[in-house]
Amino acid sequence: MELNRRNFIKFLVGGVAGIHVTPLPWKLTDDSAIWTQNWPWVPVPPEGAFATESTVCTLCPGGCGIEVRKVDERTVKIEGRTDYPVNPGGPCPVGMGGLQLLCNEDIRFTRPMKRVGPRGSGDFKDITWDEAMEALRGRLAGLREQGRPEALVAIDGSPRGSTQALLLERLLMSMGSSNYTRIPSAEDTFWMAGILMQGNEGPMAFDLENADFILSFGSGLLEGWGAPGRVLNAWGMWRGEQKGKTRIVQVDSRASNTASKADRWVAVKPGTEAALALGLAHVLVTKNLYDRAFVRDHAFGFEPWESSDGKRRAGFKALLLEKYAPSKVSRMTGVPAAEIERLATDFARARAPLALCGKGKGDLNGSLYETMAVLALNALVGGINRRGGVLVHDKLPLDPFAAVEADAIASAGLRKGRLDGAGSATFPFAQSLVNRLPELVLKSRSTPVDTVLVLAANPLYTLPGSGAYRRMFEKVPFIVSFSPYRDETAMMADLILPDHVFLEKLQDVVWPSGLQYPLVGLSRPVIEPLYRTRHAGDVLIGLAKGLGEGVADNFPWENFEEALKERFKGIAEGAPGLTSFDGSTPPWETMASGGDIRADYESLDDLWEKMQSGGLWFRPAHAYGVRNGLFKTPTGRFEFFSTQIELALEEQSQHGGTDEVLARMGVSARGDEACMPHFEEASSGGDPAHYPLILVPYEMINLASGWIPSPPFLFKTIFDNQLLKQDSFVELNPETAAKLNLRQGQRVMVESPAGRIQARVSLFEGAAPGAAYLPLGLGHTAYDEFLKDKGANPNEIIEPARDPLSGLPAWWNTRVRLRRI
Amino acid sequence: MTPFSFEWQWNIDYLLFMGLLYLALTIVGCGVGFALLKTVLQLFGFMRERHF
Amino acid sequence: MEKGPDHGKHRYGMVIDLDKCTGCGTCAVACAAENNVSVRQDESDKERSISWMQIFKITNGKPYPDTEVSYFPRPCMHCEEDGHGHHTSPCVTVCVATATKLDPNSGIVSQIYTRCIGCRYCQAACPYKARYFNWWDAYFPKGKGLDRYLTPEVSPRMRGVVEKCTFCHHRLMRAKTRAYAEDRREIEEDEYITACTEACPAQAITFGDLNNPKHRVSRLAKSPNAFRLLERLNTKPKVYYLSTKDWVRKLADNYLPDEFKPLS
Amino acid sequence: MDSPTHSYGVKRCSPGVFFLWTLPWLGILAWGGLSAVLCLWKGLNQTNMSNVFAFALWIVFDLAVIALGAGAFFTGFLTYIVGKKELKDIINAAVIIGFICYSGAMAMLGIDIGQPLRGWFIFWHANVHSMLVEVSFCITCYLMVLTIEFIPIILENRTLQKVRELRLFGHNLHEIMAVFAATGTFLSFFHQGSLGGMFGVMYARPFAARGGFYIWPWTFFLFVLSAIAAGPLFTILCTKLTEFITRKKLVPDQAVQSLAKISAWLLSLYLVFKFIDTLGWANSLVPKAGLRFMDFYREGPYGFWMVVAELGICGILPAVILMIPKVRQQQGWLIFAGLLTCAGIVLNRFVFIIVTLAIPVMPFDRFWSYLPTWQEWGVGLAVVGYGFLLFSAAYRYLPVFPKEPELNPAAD
Repeated sequence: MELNRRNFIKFLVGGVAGIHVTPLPWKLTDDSAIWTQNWPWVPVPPEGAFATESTVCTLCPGGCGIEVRKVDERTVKIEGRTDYPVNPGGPCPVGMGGLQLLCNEDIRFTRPMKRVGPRGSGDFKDITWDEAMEALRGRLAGLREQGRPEALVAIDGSPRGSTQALLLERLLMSMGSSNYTRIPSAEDTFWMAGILMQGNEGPMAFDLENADFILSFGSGLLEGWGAPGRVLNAWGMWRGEQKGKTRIVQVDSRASNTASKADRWVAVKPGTEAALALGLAHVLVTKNLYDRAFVRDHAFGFEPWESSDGKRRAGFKALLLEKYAPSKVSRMTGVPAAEIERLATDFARARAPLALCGKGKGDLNGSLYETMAVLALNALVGGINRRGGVLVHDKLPLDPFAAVEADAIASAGLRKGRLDGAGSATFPFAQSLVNRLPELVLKSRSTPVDTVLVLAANPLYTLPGSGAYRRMFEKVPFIVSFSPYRDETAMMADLILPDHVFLEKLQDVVWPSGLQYPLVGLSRPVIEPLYRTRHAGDVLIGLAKGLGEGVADNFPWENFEEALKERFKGIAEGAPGLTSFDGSTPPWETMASGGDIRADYESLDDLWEKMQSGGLWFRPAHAYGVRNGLFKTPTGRFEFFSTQIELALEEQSQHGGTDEVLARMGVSARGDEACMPHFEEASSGGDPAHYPLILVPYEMINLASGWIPSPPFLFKTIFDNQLLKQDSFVELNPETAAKLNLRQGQRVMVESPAGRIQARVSLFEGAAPGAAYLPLGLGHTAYDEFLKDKGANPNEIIEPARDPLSGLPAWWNTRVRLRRI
Repeated sequence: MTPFSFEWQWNIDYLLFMGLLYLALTIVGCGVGFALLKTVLQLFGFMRERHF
Repeated sequence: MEKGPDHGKHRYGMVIDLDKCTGCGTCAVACAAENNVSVRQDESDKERSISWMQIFKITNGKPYPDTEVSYFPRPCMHCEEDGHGHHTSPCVTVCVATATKLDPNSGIVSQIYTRCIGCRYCQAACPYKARYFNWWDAYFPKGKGLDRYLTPEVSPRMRGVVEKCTFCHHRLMRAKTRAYAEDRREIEEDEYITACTEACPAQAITFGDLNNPKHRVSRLAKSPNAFRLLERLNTKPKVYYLSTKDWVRKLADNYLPDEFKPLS
Repeated sequence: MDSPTHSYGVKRCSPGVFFLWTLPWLGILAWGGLSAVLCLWKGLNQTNMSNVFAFALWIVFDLAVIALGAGAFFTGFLTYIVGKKELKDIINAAVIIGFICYSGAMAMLGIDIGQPLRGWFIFWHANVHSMLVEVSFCITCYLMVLTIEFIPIILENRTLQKVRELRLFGHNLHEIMAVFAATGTFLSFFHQGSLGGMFGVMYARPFAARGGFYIWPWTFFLFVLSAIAAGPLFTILCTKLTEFITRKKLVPDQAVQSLAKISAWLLSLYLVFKFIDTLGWANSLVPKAGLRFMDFYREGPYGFWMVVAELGICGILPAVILMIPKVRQQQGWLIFAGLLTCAGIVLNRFVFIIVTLAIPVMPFDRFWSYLPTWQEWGVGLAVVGYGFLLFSAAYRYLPVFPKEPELNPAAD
């Protein structure tokens, strides 16, 4: 057939028609649809055998029990545990999303590394563990050879009293350095207040579930305070079975979740909570509503007394009467006097009133005097060691290791004392002051710090005035990070010795924060380490052994697990407790049984074995009402007037007047007042004329705190008036915004004397007029696409001020101004 | 969808809807078929062509 | 069609106590983790991000210091037939490819991702915004390791299809399989609960069979404090809310002036 | 080979000029092609559509062109079934415009769905209760009918006429056109209606929801009415535009006036029903949902002005103009009224799609705004470009306007 145009068209038309009567087009249509259902780039999770394993979450100091669902060797889901007494149900959102902190190679270090690029560039080179250990060992050995072991500094964020923390401190001591510093938290403030007023070193234990009137001074019960799994569950109970039986009053400057969901919200000016607490105390006194028996029999410094030097001392009652009348407190706090009176009456008339402190999540240290004021309020209603009150505990008999035997080099180093001045005349009650490190390093020409070990901490991000830490780290010759995460601080490190993350790591969880009975959880690994990481505890022990005689002798254990087990000796021998919980009756219901608990284990080995399966040891018993011999203060009583502060001041008065000492401590009160809970006006470097607003950083339960990054899942729960693309929002009262001529969504520069960050304006009726609220937990400059450059970190502009007396950072007294951009 | 599909339900909705659809398709099909057939018949001379 | 809403054997439903709800977001995270919902780099693009259990924040609008906030956690409402044979769930009625169906035996509105053609008519029809379109392929980049935590019980979605809360249907399957293995034909109340129910630390969510008078949900749903979202539109949601606060209750539906009846 | 330019005794421009004329349209098509490829390759994230605006610009375009393309079926109905012979002079144009609108809409829909390769699931796994299934079935079938109606016109091309088989087939198809017109009318009626039904059945969206008759909400009938009112006017506008561009008279006034008159009546009828519907809706469905009529008109830019624009300026005004014979006989007024009517119909579709979605139903939800991306405009405008190209080609190569030689006697 001739191939001309006509035939060609015929052929074409015939072909097209022909193909359609074959199955081909139908088959292709079908196949292409099937292809879309099996796109190779859509992951297909492998099947496998399902199993669940229980452990304890260590993402915050709350330590909730969690159950991990596994498919073969993959962890696929985290659930709450019902056989763990802390949280009879679900954990918080951070714990729930925890798997994203395990399976993300972009935010984790998968192997040891050493820095090759400039500091902060994140330019690292893979090395072997042997090389890494040798690099650090060599550095430390060098310091000892040079006779300056004190130039080794540790910054530790591991929970207070955890074995890992003890090992790190021990390494420093054995080396010859006292410069072990910790990231401060509310636990530190509680510890100090406990020492000063009760003389006990045990943690602050709030018998929340047994209280019937909870007066929270800014404690973010719904923002992640304490063990979130415990508190949120209690909340459900208060609003459920116990509806109407427990009243919750929230003192807060902002309509936070807790404030909104509480039975009553008492709106105070930011930073005046202590004044309100004292105002309430005043009403209790004037209306004769306080527990006279407790004050008479178990307290010191309330009524006037005559001291040994024959001076007449006015005491706490006089202070209350003089300075904290409702009318005066009303002016300080903005709370109407009538409301103060009514609140005090309600509080005192309750069967089991409980005043709470520890702002926000309790991850940030609070004001010491404020904590003391709240504790004093509890004492006035007789709430100390009463059911539903603040329980007084001694330290757990978790064996501290044998005392460090310092060799000659170490002894010489230890004699040089602490760089940060903690425990010194100016900071007599502080154990460590990491916030003083930058000034110490930056002010001297040759830095006194040679090597910094950073464990479970990200000071560059979590501490106020983070710019100073960056400058400090730029100056320190050698930085070692144990962080499993590529965080801001690790980016500055010279050597990375990556730790396991929580589901891969054996850890002890000592006394979840705020819990009313002693409990130690055992967080067991539920999965083999995914990457070439190593347990920081093992690394510390290995390092000590590598440093040879003198240091190694203090580390007799083969590995971390051995050291951990040794600590339970005291518990096995001296503290009867239980190692399993069946979930039927919550411990706080049965605690009243006093000390009548029979241990369900016989020996250390037995205890250890049982803890492997149950994952906990706890002692659900408390001797309520016992006050005799309870307080270990110099007077043996609960001290409204802290004789230890007085003593510290007296000791120093030889070196200068008491006033001078107080000024150095940052205390504005003078004389006896400084020894008692009182209200200190926030002092800021910012001039109110130039910086009209007070900056209030706030915490959110759906953002991780501290050094832990937020699992990306959480961003699904962040509203777009909290974070929009790269901008976080500064919350302003609409009235305040109107005065500043700012509208919703407008971009502003938030400027403080310490720096500036960019944010957008969010108008919120629930924000206190005159205050600017910024969320903590955003604004990372490290990590991956999920976290990096998302919002602003208020720490960058918080002035590195000091809390009076405690010397720890002050978080809530920075002044700012907003500039439209 | 045909009455043989697994989603098919023997109720009035399906009968009406699909019935009308298939009816429309049949009419259109028959129309085209008719025109085609007629053309073929005309081409082979079985039918007379109409001239315009 | 003639079946009323009570005709199926089971009608799984949910009761969310807003007085207990603290807005913490654990339910939303648990849901995303349970159901392999992917997280995108920018989750602040709320118009396109996926959260089967979405939390809405509400405020009473009063000036300081009388301001109050509260939250509406919003899963899929698993709407039902109206009982008069007029219509079934808003989305099921409109789905072109029968990719979403109301299961008469469980009352669950299912979603078949491999069937969905992505026309998004269901999204337009749903007043609760409970349906989410995959504007992108699920985000699990190779080499990042994020796909390590995916559960095989729920298949990750490809782009171009709609997804939504399924009341953790796979958990129902799981419970049934277990029951059958133990030679039981019925499952107990606590054997099948959704991931959000299990996760809620305040125990604000209750889940169960509304048809079973022994289940807590059927009792709670009859509480004088119970109400549903946009109930007046006759969508017959199987998700109930409880609240004693009138300002919260009032925001659950539209009311003409003076129409809203306060509790007290 | 003869140049088609000289076919049928009519004059056409030179190939060069024609080529230049097609350039802008080809440009738009290239833009649209690129957009389409991006959307198919990378997914619908290329658009600004969202979970709030599940339907957006493309669906507005779709519904608009389908409504405007209704001229084809309705003119066909009038010509072949009712027997209005004078409309034979415009029916070809109407069919081609209809074909353009429907094929364009189908192509756009193919890009609009998230899984185009599964598009056929609509037919295979049909949910017969879905209005969109009714739409899809009817549009697809009707596009087939339109193609069949278009074929004889194509076959009348002078070159193709030389092929006996094709010529015969064309004639034979043409002879039974009434059958196709009838089927087309049936299909069209249902899909125009079910397009409206799509919105009326969304009973949980009080702004769009309507009561109705049997399974069909009132929007079903309103969409049919509005489409057959506006469609013929759009056909008239297109022919007027062609006349303007070619500077020739192509359609006898009688045909145009006949269509315009029918449109006027239909538009008026539509408006009456639309007002009844709006009043009824505002006084039953809206208060039943706990809302007031004006509640819908305080979100973002969508105020009461839309009602005034849609029903007043683009409704009553053109209806009045068209109803007065003396006025509609003046070309300027006719075009003006046609434009207004078409704009009104597009606005109506816009309101049902975009405003419905933009207004939050949950009291605690908020208003969202939407602006299309260049990819969305690209695909949308490609239909316009394609329309101009196809119609120009048809005009050039096919006897679209049978009366053209008569109205424009050759100069020579």
